[in-house]
Amino acid sequence: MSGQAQSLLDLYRTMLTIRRFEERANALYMEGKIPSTLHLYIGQEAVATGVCAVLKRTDYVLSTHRPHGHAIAKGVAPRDIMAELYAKVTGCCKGKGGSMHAGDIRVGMPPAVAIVGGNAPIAAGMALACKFQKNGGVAVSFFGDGAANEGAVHEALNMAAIWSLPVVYVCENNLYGASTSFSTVFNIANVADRAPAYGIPGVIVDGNDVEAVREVAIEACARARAGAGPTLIEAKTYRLCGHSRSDPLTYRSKEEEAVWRARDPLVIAAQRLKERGEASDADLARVEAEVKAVIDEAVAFAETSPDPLATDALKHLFVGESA
Amino acid sequence: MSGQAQSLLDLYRTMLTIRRFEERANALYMEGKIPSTLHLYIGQEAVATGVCAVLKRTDYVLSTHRPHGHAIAKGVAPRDIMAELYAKVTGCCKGKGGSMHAGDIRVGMPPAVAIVGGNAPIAAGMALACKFQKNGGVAVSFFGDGAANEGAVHEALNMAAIWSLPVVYVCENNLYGASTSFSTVFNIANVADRAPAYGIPGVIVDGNDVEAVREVAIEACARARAGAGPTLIEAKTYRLCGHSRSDPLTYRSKEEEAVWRARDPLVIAAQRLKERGEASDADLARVEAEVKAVIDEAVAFAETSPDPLATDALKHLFVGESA
Amino acid sequence: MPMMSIAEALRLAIREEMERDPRVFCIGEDIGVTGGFGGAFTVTLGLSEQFGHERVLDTPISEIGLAGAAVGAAMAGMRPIADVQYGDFLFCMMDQLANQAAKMTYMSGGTVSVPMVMRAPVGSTRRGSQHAQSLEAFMCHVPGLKVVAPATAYDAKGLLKAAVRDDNPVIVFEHKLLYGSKGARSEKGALSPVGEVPSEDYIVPIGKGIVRREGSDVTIVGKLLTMYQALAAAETLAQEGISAEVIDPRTLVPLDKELILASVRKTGRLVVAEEDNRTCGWAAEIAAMVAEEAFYYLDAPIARVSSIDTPPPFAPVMEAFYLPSADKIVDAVHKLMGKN
Amino acid sequence: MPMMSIAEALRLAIREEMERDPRVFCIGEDIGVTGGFGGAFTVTLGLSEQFGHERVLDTPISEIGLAGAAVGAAMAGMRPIADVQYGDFLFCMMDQLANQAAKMTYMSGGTVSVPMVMRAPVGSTRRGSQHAQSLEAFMCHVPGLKVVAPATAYDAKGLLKAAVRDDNPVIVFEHKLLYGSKGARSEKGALSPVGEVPSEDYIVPIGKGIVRREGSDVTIVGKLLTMYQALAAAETLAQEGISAEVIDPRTLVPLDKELILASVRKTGRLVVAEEDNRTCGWAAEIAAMVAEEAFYYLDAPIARVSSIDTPPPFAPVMEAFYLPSADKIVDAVHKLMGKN
Ligand SMILES: Cc1ncc(C[n+]2csc(CCOP(=O)(O)OP(=O)(O)O)c2C)c(N)n1
Ligand SMILES: Cc1ncc(C[n+]2csc(CCOP(=O)(O)OP(=O)(O)O)c2C)c(N)n1
Ligand SMILES: [Mg+2]
Ligand SMILES: [Mg+2]
Repeated sequence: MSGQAQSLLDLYRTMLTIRRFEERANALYMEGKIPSTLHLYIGQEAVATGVCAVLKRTDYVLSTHRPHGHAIAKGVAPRDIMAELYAKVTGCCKGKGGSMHAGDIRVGMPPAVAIVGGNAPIAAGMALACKFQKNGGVAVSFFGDGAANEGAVHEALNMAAIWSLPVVYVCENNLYGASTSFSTVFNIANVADRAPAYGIPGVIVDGNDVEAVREVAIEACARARAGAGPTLIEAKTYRLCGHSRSDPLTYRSKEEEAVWRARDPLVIAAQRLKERGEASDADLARVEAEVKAVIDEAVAFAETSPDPLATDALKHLFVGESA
Repeated sequence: MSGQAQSLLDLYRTMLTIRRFEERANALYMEGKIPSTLHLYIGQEAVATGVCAVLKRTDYVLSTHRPHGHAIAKGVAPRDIMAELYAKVTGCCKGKGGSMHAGDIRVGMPPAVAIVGGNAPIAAGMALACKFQKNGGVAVSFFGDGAANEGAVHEALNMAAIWSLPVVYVCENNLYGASTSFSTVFNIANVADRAPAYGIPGVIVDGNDVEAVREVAIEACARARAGAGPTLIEAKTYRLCGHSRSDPLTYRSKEEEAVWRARDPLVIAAQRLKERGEASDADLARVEAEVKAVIDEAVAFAETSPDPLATDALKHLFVGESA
Repeated sequence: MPMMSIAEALRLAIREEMERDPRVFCIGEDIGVTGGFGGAFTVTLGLSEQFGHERVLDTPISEIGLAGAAVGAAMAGMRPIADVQYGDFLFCMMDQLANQAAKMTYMSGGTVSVPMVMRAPVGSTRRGSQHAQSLEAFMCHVPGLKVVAPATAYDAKGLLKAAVRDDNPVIVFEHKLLYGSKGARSEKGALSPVGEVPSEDYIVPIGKGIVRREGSDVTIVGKLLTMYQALAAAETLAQEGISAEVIDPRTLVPLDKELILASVRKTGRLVVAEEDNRTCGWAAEIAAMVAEEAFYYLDAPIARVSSIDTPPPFAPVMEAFYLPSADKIVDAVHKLMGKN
Repeated sequence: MPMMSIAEALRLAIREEMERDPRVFCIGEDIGVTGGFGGAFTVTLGLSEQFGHERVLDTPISEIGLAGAAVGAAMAGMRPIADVQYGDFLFCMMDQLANQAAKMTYMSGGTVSVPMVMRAPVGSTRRGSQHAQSLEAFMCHVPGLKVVAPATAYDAKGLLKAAVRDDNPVIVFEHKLLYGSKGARSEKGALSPVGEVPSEDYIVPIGKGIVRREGSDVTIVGKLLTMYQALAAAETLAQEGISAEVIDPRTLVPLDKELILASVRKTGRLVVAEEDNRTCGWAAEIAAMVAEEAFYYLDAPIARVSSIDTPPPFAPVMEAFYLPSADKIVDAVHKLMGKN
């Protein structure tokens, strides 16, 4: 899903893949097919998609408890993620990780870090490795508005800044950390307003506009690769779903939800595609069908995959051998 | 040592007490009388003195691995601190704490926190208690430039900001964290530049000018007591001594030291006293003699105090009893 | 007497303590938000409505900050009941607990007290490695902390109240599968041990264990969920004619050593069951203590039934292999009795 | 063969590994500053002059950040040797070690490796409660971490090299009183066990303990400083006609269980000495393991000689009471042998 030459229709396809994956996962969860909790990415698809569109396969993405969208955008196969949700041995973590730790290092995405804020210093470390190896690589840390108040994020932003690391910090400000609204835990208007505290650029972007996101990601990655250091991007977005499984969403208003639902990133992209004449309704329907096939196949794969053995629990504590 | 009506000569006396205490402690350490390491406050006296001059006895001060100056300024008896350095049972921590944990809760100073940055959230908590108790109290957290890069400080500043806690964060920027110079670990010019990241005022002050420090402390404490929230004060200063025992100081230049030695806070205050006609040479000599008597008495007290019993180690793990 | 789940009993205890003592307040993430969850497992649900958002204080996602705020508030005369959403996040605040809360009293020569409570849910519930750990051993290994682990609704109320009134920092471990939380926050596979909880004020003293079932052939020590597994195992064993005594220590620090020693002196055999990882776990301490203090009464090796030494795996089939169970306890007893 | 202190042996190991493998680098606070200390205990002194400041990377005072940077760099193909100034500060980075470093490989189904080293000085040296703790048990209790504890210069070089080459996260505990650091950073009361260190490349394999002294009446297990106390105790005991075998496990995880079990099977008695606090300490694990696996060979209770269950006190007289010692080990052996 990477490479900088993607059309808006390509981006739309990725976003739709995420959306349909999440919807299906939710339905399967309700059916009792998925043993874990789920944090869905519905509504935020433009962020992962816009950012990852700029990345190479060898670049790194560090994710959170809400990782399916980042994983799909970075190129983890939907079937491998779905199999992981199903706790199957064919899953991207062989059934060891589960939803909150989805990832596949073969496409540059290690297991997602479900400790809020915890991936920020790891991303700095991966970027440090890229700098050592002079391989032009970039690491991207996705984190939430809530995570920005973690000490780990502070320490990481400063280290990235002083060492001019090739890392991009992408804060997805969806206005809530679980049930806690942004304004109750910040005394400032924007997370990006913290960038000057580290002497790095802070950029605010409409997180529901995939092209706008890609635009700022292009610049941030270019900066990073040029050795000019990190950027803090704040993508203003909203989750159009509960925080985790069966969240009644009683802590936010229906009006607020309606405002954001009207700004659904898929709707925005679809409208723009049509306005610009880059896609017809038929084209969109075709994409829809293609995506459906991918998700169907993913579910079929997960359904038919074997469980791990019980004793597989003993495996993979350590890798390799010393010396 | 508290109360807002202190004259400059009073402030000078406190600073001199700290200076002479530290010099004597160092000499005693060299003689092998003090079993611990020592982090001396020489050169930074104006910060503790200027800030604590504004505090009431019941206000709280949270200190660091370099706590003697804060303790003296807050009103801990020099004899009790000296006895603690000597590991005597009469020490302010009964010999349990040592240099790095000096404090006396009877004057609002709990044991100093030797985990760099670790006192910041505790100060927020003490301020939270003052707010609950509506007692008009303030908590002051002293910390270093190095500490500002700890996650604990970030989390604390944000919590203090969003809850408008009556707390003052005083960063003593002495240009080094151990051997590490400020400019190598900050990508910004001032620690106070981080205040906007929390939506709170950041104030820079000449940390070697005790009256200037007191001025900003008055305003910050007034703000805090008025319920307007925390202030981040950055006091620019310098330690005119090693980081800890027997530091050869080979990581900083003699030129830099000379510049700061010329700005010795005691010299600045003494000159001003004389310029303004508030004290003659004879007055200063008298203060010097009075301070010497205090320190002599402190040493005599420490020397003649008994050691704790070995089995005292078993005491004070817990206090009180459950109801 | 009212019947209650553990979540309800904890909530009642908090409510009563907050009504009794204005110094008591709650602090944590998502604990008091209007329309919110009442903490990760509903324990504080409704309390902000009664006591207001100041006394049921929602924090940013800042574990160092929230722990430190609890430490500081306690030192300055308050009685915070702090809450970590999952026990796993105690690692984020270890410095504040192990270096600050636990040491302030000692370092001050007994002049400072830190009467705070930190509640932490533990246990593996199909959420993967970072939301499943049992951190009892880590906390028991920090001198200066008291540690309790209520397994029944009665004890949950009584121990939490005792913790709030204690002048020292107390960590309260709660098992996710025992809460009996209802609605959206209920847990698959939960036990829901509803029990009688007196409406009047009472405490369960910190430091007192309890014999949950008497027996004469083997002592099984279990806490939280493994206490129920021990009871189930005892039931199975009884059918084979093996009489197992089940001990629930309830408090881990300070430990009711004498209760365990007395039982082992009687039975001559000991199995310690816990959900924590085996190496350097809390069960090791019980085994070592008995190997030191009741050695001559032992007729057989001391067995530990714990989680295996890996992170908690996600897949249910591996998770079950990872975790202790009643069957594994029965097997361990069989081995000690020379059966197999 | 050159004679070296442990600080020198560690420095040599780092130098050789950095020369051998361009992926190896050092990261920590005050480790490479020109004119600085070379870390809190001189181990990295001079290395930035040879390798430059990029490969001997000074960090801000940010323990979460530095640990996380090591984790991330290791995951992306580097071999960081990270450094915490005092072991006590591991609490500040516990999440990165216990939740991230230790679990990445497992959570990824074995596809990600985290070949990082974290060096941590432990031991009480008259600096008070927050600069004195021994955190071995905390780290040994985290599945996914390997833990080593070299007590001699030979082992320091060999184990550190093995740790750097291991594909997994390895915590290296070093005792402040054993470094033999010179000059301004030397320590009062230090032992300075200078020893022969081959100039050629060698490793001491992770997971292999060693018998430091053979004996037949009692097994004493000691690590780091307590290994020397065990040797001194054995010497005293020998004069009384008691033959003590002293075992230095060298690696704590994975443990050389068989070495300890074989010794206990021979002697029938076990004393475990360590500087960590007693409750839930590492000694408890050794005791529990033996009580489970060599019970029928035991002639006496298993004794633990540890620090008492308080924070480390500052005053030397209390610190000595707090700490284990050769005398306390002798006393413990006397008790097991029925003397007093
Ligand atoms: C250190 C830590 N604290 C708390 C949690 C529990 N938790 C999981 S998600 C979440 C909210 C995160 O909010 P945000 O960072 O804004 O991300 P979002 O869920 O909105 O994507 C919380 C509190 C956690 N996983 N880790
Ligand atoms: C968490 C933690 N990390 C490292 C240290 C070791 N250490 C003690 S003092 C110090 C330097 C502190 O610098 P700064 O905050 O600027 O205070 P200063 O010493 O200049 O007063 C360091 C690194 C510590 N005590 N705590
Ligand atoms: Mg959010
Ligand atoms: Mg400094």
